[in-house]
Amino acid sequence: MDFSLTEEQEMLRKAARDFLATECPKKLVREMAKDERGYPLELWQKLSEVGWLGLIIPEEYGGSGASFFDLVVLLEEMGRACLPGPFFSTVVLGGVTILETGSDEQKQELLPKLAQGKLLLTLALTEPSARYSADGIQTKAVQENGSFLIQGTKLFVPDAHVSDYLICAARTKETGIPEEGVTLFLVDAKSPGINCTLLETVVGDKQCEVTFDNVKVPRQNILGKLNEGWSVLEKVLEKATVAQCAEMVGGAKQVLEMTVDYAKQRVVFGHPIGSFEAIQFNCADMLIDIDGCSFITYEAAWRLSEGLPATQEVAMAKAWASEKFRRVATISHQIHGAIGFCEDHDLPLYFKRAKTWEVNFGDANFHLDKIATMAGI
Amino acid sequence: MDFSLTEEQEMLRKAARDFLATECPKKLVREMAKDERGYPLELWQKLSEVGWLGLIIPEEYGGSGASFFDLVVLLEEMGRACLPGPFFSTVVLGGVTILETGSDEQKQELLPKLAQGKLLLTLALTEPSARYSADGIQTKAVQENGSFLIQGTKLFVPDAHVSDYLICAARTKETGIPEEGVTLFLVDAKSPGINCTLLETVVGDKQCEVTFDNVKVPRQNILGKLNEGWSVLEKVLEKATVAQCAEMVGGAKQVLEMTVDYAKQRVVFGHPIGSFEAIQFNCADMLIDIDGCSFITYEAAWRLSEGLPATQEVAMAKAWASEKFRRVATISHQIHGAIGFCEDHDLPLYFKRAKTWEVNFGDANFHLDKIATMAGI
Amino acid sequence: MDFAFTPEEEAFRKEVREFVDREFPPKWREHALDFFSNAGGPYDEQWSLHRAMAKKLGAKGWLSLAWPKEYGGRNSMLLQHILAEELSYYRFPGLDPFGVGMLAPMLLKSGNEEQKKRHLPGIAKGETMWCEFLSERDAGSDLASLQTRAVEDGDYFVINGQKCWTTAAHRADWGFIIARTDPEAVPNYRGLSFFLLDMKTPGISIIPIANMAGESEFNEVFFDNVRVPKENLVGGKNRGWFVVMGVLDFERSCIPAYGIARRNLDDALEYARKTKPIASALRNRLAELIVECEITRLVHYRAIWMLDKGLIPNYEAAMTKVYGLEVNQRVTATVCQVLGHYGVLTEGSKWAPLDGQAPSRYLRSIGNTLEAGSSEVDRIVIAQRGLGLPR
Amino acid sequence: MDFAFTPEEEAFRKEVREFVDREFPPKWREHALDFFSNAGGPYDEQWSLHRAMAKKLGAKGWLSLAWPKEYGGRNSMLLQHILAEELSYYRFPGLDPFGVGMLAPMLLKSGNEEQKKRHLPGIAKGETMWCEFLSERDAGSDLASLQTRAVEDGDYFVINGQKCWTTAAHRADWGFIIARTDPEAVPNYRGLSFFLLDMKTPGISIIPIANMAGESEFNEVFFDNVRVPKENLVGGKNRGWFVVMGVLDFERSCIPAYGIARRNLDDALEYARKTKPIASALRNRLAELIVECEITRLVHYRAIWMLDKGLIPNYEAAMTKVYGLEVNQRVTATVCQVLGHYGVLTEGSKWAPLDGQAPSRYLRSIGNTLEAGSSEVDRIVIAQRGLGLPR
Repeated sequence: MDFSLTEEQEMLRKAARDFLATECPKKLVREMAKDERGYPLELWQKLSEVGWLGLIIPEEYGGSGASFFDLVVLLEEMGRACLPGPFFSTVVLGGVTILETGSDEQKQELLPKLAQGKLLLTLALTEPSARYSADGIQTKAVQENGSFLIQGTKLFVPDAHVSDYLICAARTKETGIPEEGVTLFLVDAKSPGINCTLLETVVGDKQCEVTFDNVKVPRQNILGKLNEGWSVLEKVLEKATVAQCAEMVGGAKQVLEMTVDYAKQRVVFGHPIGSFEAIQFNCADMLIDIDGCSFITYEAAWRLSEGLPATQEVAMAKAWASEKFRRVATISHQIHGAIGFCEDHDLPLYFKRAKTWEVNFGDANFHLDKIATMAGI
Repeated sequence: MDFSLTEEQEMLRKAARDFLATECPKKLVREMAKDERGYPLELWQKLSEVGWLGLIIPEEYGGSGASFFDLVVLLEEMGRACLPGPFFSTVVLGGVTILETGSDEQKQELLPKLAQGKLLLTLALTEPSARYSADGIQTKAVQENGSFLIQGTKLFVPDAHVSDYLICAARTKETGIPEEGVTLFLVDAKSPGINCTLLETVVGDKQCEVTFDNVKVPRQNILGKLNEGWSVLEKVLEKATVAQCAEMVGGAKQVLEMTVDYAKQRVVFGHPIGSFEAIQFNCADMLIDIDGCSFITYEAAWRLSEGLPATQEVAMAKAWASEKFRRVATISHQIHGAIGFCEDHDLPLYFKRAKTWEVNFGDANFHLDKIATMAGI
Repeated sequence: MDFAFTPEEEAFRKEVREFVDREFPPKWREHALDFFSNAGGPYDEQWSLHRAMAKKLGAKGWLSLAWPKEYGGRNSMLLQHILAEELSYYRFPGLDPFGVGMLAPMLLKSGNEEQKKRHLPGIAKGETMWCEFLSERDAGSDLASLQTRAVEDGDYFVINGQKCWTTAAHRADWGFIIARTDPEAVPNYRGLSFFLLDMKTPGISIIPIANMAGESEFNEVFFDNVRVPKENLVGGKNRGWFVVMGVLDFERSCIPAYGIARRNLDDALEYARKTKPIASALRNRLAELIVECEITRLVHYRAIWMLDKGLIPNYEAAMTKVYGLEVNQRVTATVCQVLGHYGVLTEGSKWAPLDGQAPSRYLRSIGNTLEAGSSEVDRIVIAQRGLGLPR
Repeated sequence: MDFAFTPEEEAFRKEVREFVDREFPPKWREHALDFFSNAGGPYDEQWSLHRAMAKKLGAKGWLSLAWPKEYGGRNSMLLQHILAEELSYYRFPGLDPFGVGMLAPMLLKSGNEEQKKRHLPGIAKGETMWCEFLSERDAGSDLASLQTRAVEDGDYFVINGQKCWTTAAHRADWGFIIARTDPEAVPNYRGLSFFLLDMKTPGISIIPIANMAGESEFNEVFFDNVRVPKENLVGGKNRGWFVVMGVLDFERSCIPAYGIARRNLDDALEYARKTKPIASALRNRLAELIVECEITRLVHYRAIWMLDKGLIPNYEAAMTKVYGLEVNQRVTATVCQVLGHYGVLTEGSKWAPLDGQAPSRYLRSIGNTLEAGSSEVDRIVIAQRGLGLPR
């Protein structure tokens, strides 16, 4: 067992923290919540230049060939910084899917552009049922003259408004078994029949409603095999879920640091509030929550990185991070008092993300249910 | 609205507290946990003399004609004192059932004796399935020559080992609807075919396994109407559940008082621990829990006393008392430290009762499920 | 004990409901209204509506229900509470928590006759809106350490300093302020005085502070040689602490947590009924919250009943606030969880259920246990005054 | 990071499991054995078994795995932890927490060569059982305020006073004791000394104290002119506090909470599988506890890994204890809830599932967060040493 990062990972962490401190101040985060695009183009270019868009892309496709665990280290810092923009959708949802299932030709075409910051991607998965199980996919794709016509509504699709391609999960066959008959299509976002609307959200992240009205997709834009998309999605969702947990861990760590700093400096009744027993107990509980979330997230990430089965660990990580980041942010508000309740304080940025990230890729109840089923109860 | 007890109820409460302080010291409670009968005969006689066995029995049947709410006031004190013995089974489970459904002849025969301390009763309801819903009743009674033959096993029957009669709920008809076809029989505990075994329990209360092997019961020993026993049981269970809550409220109040006394007097690092913020927060939470349990219990008891529908309030009271008495006792242990962990301290008596009473008449999950169903979700 | 209302009380509740049903403008029914945020909502119209409804409530005589009969009241905390419970449940505006809830009882207890005659009618009629200047940036829970100064100068006191977190300062007609008149006093709370302040007085500047739910209720307020006539000193010089503390138990009983929380819960229950089956853990949680709301209701009526009996609820009042508002926090969090992914959608989104209000109610509820005395203070009141634990 | 064990470590774990499987007397398998209560169980046989198994563990060289090689160890906290985890999971006796877990590291750090030579072999071989005399009735969390005196007298120290909550004092061969040698010392912890004490020394009287689970592990122990030779003073006069504190972080890492809690949880899961469907809220709860056990495991290996790297886990060690034992409390409570009515039935009842042990494990777990430094102390360590909050 080894609980330390490698030297390279420590360097990546430090580089990310420094970069984001400069390039992603909270002022930017707040501005971007109201900005229609949601991120500055220059920042995207810089993310490409430092090599992070292509971090996990093999060198043969123009990336750095780093591990999934390395990406988790980076994402933790992005969560700390509340980085706005389509990094998650492009690199995790798009990049991982193409890495998992794209043909060599597709990889050759797409991945170098992705690493260079010239291609934005996202995954159009959830629908109005807002479910992450296979039966949530009701969007249909029917074959016609060698192409497919996609019909349906996708909801809560991140960053679709700026994506060049949407990876759309659609049902190509009805067998009565939800896991069968799902196919992944690489859909040009400018195809006729696609309509994309930004949703108003509490974080100001860019989630979209995307309607597909007989959108024509050529057969060669299938990712992986016809009707066999669900097993790919399962793998992608496992990585995406852990990636989300990494952001949550980063956010929670930042919240605790802010809280401890504040508790040391805020004086009430002649003493810093951090010397009060109840505040100390609160902070200790926050650290317990955070260490727990970190390790279970790292364990899941390590297993995925090593190619080991990780279904249970992934469910554990998300069940825990969903509850605990919210709890940490809530306790922090109670310690910060009125000052943290102001819109221009940093804390609300995290509190709101805790809420949003809690539901992405399934909330605690969804994952606890999985864990219980795996335990045979 | 009126949140005060009547003058008579205040007197009853005080009389009960004084009586129990003298007659039911904790030494006795501990002895009786190991005693096979489980209570001293003299104490039973005294309970009759002060009029509490007949408290809710109408004057025409030799009782005091007090209200169910008055009984709840008394039971709260008994819970405080951890009174051992068959008061609950005789007065609540037995007495209430006969009051609800007995014929005038049955009342004339049984109730005066009950009030005089000459008749012990209990309710043989639960079976190995340990359920409080109608489908838990699988014990059968078949008619034969004007009598009934009862066959089955009852489990967790309180005080059956000393009872003169067992009120046994048995299935007399199968209609496919569990609520139909249940009949209540007044069974002489000395009938051939009855076998009673004491169970080993954590509290040392006297719960029994009672097997009925073709036990013959004359037809006139039916309480209420043939096949219509379940609706009576529902009423009895509502009162029994609230009566149980009253004991729990009393226990919890006593625990909090012990805790506060200890926290004022125990000095650590030069200060009484009760002056530490974290202990104050703990104690405040205990009081919040206890006031909540009290009021919801009183509201349910008041509704039952007034003859108003109380199904939801009863479920609320038991859901809350089950969780909160346990929580109060657990926090109290943490405040008391090692001294409260000793077997001869009073606190474990309450901690163990919190566990036992939690499951009697349905635990929190059982009642929360009821509440959710009533809310239409 | 008796958990029933009298026929008169039931009739009053019915009258309030009919009033609400009649007066509530349809376009606002499902909108952003909230018992707490009338001053801070995103729409000016909301404040206008608040003022208009206050006058209607005043015309019914409902803003002075708790007052003694000689001041036009009905001497009934219970009726005032029933009113507040119903209005908060229906998210109906018009009840000024600062005038009706805080200042009126202070004046009734500590004001002189002239002050009562001058200021009570405006509150009773719903014509004058108030704000309160207690907290400062560095004096919240430790209120007695406040730094704003008031210095005597002829017939005036001259106020200099700054207050913070003042709800509705930008909207209110009058404010009440506690300031330091004796900086040497030991203990420090013996050097504070309490003043009534016309918000049109020169020298007051107001900077709005938006809260995390995006509402601008709060303000930071700066006092630059603000001259307050001596007739506006309440309770005597250096007696301000006692003016405030004398009604604290009363004030703590004034937040109708049950109405607020139960309405939010009912929203979630209604949604859950439509979309069931919901996750079993959430079903369990909602059932728990039904119990918690009922306990909130009962704990509150206990304190109200005490007040009407002439008893002083101290820990009982603190409990209504800390428990009720923590329950509401749990409710608003659970509402969002029941909505799942939809629980992050805000006003304006066509996909947003409950008019997109669930997230902002959740965010707003975080403030409930910070303002008007934090939960920590309430718990200490319960422990020390309710249980007698040592300071 | 790397969450895998090496093949050698896996092989060692397998060896331990095979040993347990081979050595565990069948009649004890489902019985009252517990990692915590070997000294306090209701049966004398249990202690005999504990001693017998200690010798077998000693013969395998498993009681000194964490020690330096020159003292016959393998210098591996990880192996010791794997051993403890497995033994606690299988409720296998023989690992003396006082000798192996506490005294050995103290001697290795603060003892002189003679003391090491004399006392370590008995521990390593599983022949000498120890008990610890730290707490007194009025000195628990505030250990430094202890009152037991030790006065120099020629070649001896003479001990007078009383200790409390001493686990296994009635069974142990030797004890270690901290006593006051300088009553004038300021601060008070600078006047304490640490001694090794042969339990056969005249003047020791022992009164058993049963705990609420009915077990008699604890004792109150009285010292009446107990003479301890000076060679048994460890670390020097008035340096006793540092002997104890120097290994606190190590000791906090020694309680194998994961093994204990996970086994209890597995009991409940197995029962639930047989009796499903269980209440949905309990199903959810069990899933949460599966996560909590896994976190307990990970948090613990982090501290162990630090120790093997030569780092000092301070808050990390406290976290293993407070979190792991609180998890076990939640587990034991949930086990009882899963059993429902059957959860109140104790040993001897034919209807009792899990051999009637569920209630006593639940009762016993209450002590976990009180003994060996309470949860409150652990949380303060985490806050002050882990997060740097002020004292």
